[in-house]
Amino acid sequence: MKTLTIVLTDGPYISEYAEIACKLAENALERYQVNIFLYLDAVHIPKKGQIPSFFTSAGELFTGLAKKGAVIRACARCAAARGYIAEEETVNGSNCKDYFPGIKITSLYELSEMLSKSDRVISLPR
Amino acid sequence: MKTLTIVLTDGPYISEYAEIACKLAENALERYQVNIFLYLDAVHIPKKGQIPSFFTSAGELFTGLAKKGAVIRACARCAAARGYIAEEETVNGSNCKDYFPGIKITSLYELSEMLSKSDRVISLPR
Amino acid sequence: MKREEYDIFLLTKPPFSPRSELCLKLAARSGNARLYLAGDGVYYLLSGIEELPGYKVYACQEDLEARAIGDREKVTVPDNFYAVFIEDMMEHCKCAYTF
Amino acid sequence: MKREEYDIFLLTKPPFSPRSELCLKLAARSGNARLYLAGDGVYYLLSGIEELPGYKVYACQEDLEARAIGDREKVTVPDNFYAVFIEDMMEHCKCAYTF
Amino acid sequence: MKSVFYLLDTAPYGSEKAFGALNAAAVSLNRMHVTLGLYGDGVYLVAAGQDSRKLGVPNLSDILYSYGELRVLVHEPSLFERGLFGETLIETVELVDEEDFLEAMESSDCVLVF
Amino acid sequence: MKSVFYLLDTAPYGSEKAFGALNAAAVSLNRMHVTLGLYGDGVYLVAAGQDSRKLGVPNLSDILYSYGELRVLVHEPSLFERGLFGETLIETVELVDEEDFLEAMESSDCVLVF
Repeated sequence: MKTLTIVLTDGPYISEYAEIACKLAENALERYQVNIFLYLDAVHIPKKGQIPSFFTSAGELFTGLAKKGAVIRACARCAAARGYIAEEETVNGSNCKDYFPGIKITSLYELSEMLSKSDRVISLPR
Repeated sequence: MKTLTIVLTDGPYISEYAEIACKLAENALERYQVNIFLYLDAVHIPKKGQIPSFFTSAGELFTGLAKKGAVIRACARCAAARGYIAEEETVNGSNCKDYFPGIKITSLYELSEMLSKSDRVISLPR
Repeated sequence: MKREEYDIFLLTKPPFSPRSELCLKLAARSGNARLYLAGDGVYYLLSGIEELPGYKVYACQEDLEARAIGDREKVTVPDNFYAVFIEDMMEHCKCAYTF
Repeated sequence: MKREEYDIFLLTKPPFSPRSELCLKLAARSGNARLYLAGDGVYYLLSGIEELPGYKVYACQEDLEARAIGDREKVTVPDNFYAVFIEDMMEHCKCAYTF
Repeated sequence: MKSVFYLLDTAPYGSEKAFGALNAAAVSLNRMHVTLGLYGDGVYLVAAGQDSRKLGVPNLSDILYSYGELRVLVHEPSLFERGLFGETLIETVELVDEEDFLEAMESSDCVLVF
Repeated sequence: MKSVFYLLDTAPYGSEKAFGALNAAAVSLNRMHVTLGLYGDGVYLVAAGQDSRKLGVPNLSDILYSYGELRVLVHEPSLFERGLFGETLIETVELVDEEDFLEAMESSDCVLVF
């Protein structure tokens, strides 16, 4: 199976890249392996408790993608700086109690692993 | 006493505006009333638990400003969208359990009140 | 698997940004390019971008509607923009770039 | 309190951005402007910006050092950039703009 | 401050800034004299007939219409450059040349950039 | 993917993007052929003698030096435009014209934009 990796650097709502990534991933998941690496501000995307009055919850969208098989990882350095701390234990596919299920904090080395194993890569920076 | 209002729209680390705002506010607080309104992504600034390996914690900086008298408020709509929920009770000067002390979530109307009572206004968008 | 000899470009930035200009430079060099416009990239349609030999342009319907950009000639608006793009990227194109 | 007749501009964007160009347009119209360069705004010193009659330029020392921009003539680098800026903005200038 | 000029130079929908600027301008209306200045990519906001239902985000032209008392200035050169001149535009806005645009900024007590 | 091209077109220090691109490029070095391409405002990264201690942020030129094996291409026209040509530059970088810059992007298996 071919693999697509999507790299995001923006947080939710401020730009539409979380939503565009989601549409790309939804379509790709029907036939391909999809990886999403959350870098820089994108580590805010999986935060629990989002109640956007006028938008779709980015956290809900991404946990939905994880449920459908997308591998979603957040950069540990970026996450820790922004207050999302990786714990030893993984519960519901996540090692961060502030994150939605299925989304894990990992080292940046995981990005290079994802890239090296991918057939296509998409980056969506602001 | 004259009043300075600073409006921020970026989250911490991704841009240097949180730090620049802090330097401006530090200097202004010696003689003036300082208001800071956190709008859009800037509502991430007061999040507890930030552990930046290579930068100064923006949350610590801003709670320090609040301690010195700065009035710091975050937009309720932007905050809720990003998972920061205002509670009824105010503890340690904050009505959000995820926020550092001294920083409150309020309605956007507070921005217009701040502006109308200010002698000078600075906006620092990316 | 045989790949057709074209490159695809997903552009989500409006005109006048250095990044979109870089994207268009690469597309012009490709000789056989498919430009996929989504998000603010669809504003390029107001600047008169159009399909030419060796240069196909696709635009995303929901982004056109949100931004009030009416139907344009010489541009393809697929029913499911993202499905078409993914298929094209994963199966058919030579190189893929996103800006 | 008497205010001197000059305007101040805090610019934190690098050259070539539409926003910094708008800032410089306003400064040029002012006739008596003080341009405070901080953050990426200090990159303007590489573009040869300098003080002229009715146009003073201040730059932030720590931003110059980080970005490896050496001493420039015809530009003022105060010991405490932000203190000078705040005093100027709150007490002396006519209008204040930040870009 | 008795008057505020909100400067928007970012395209709508691609970022939250247009929505943010509109909301901020709207809440200031009862207290201050408010101008929303559209410059650069901000001018895309005035295209008439926006329909954002399929994107699932607020319709920004509806917001503009619902605050008819908001003064909206559009920087004409930016509009020209972007090929918007032949398009149908929202009627409640004022097209102004660069001189008038800059003058409106200068005559406001403060400028907030988005 | 055997090769990756990191494109940085944002100025250092003003945003975290330069730091992010450098770190991402560095961790890819052992697995892939990595090129960091500096374009537009990204070229400011190559000024020699950066000292970020007073800003309290990482020194980005030190990071560049400590990954000597990283191939860094600098888009010469961007450098010229920004008045950096007379300045002392970090020696480990390669100045290339637009043709070579675009060709390096085309010959990489993927391009990641920052």
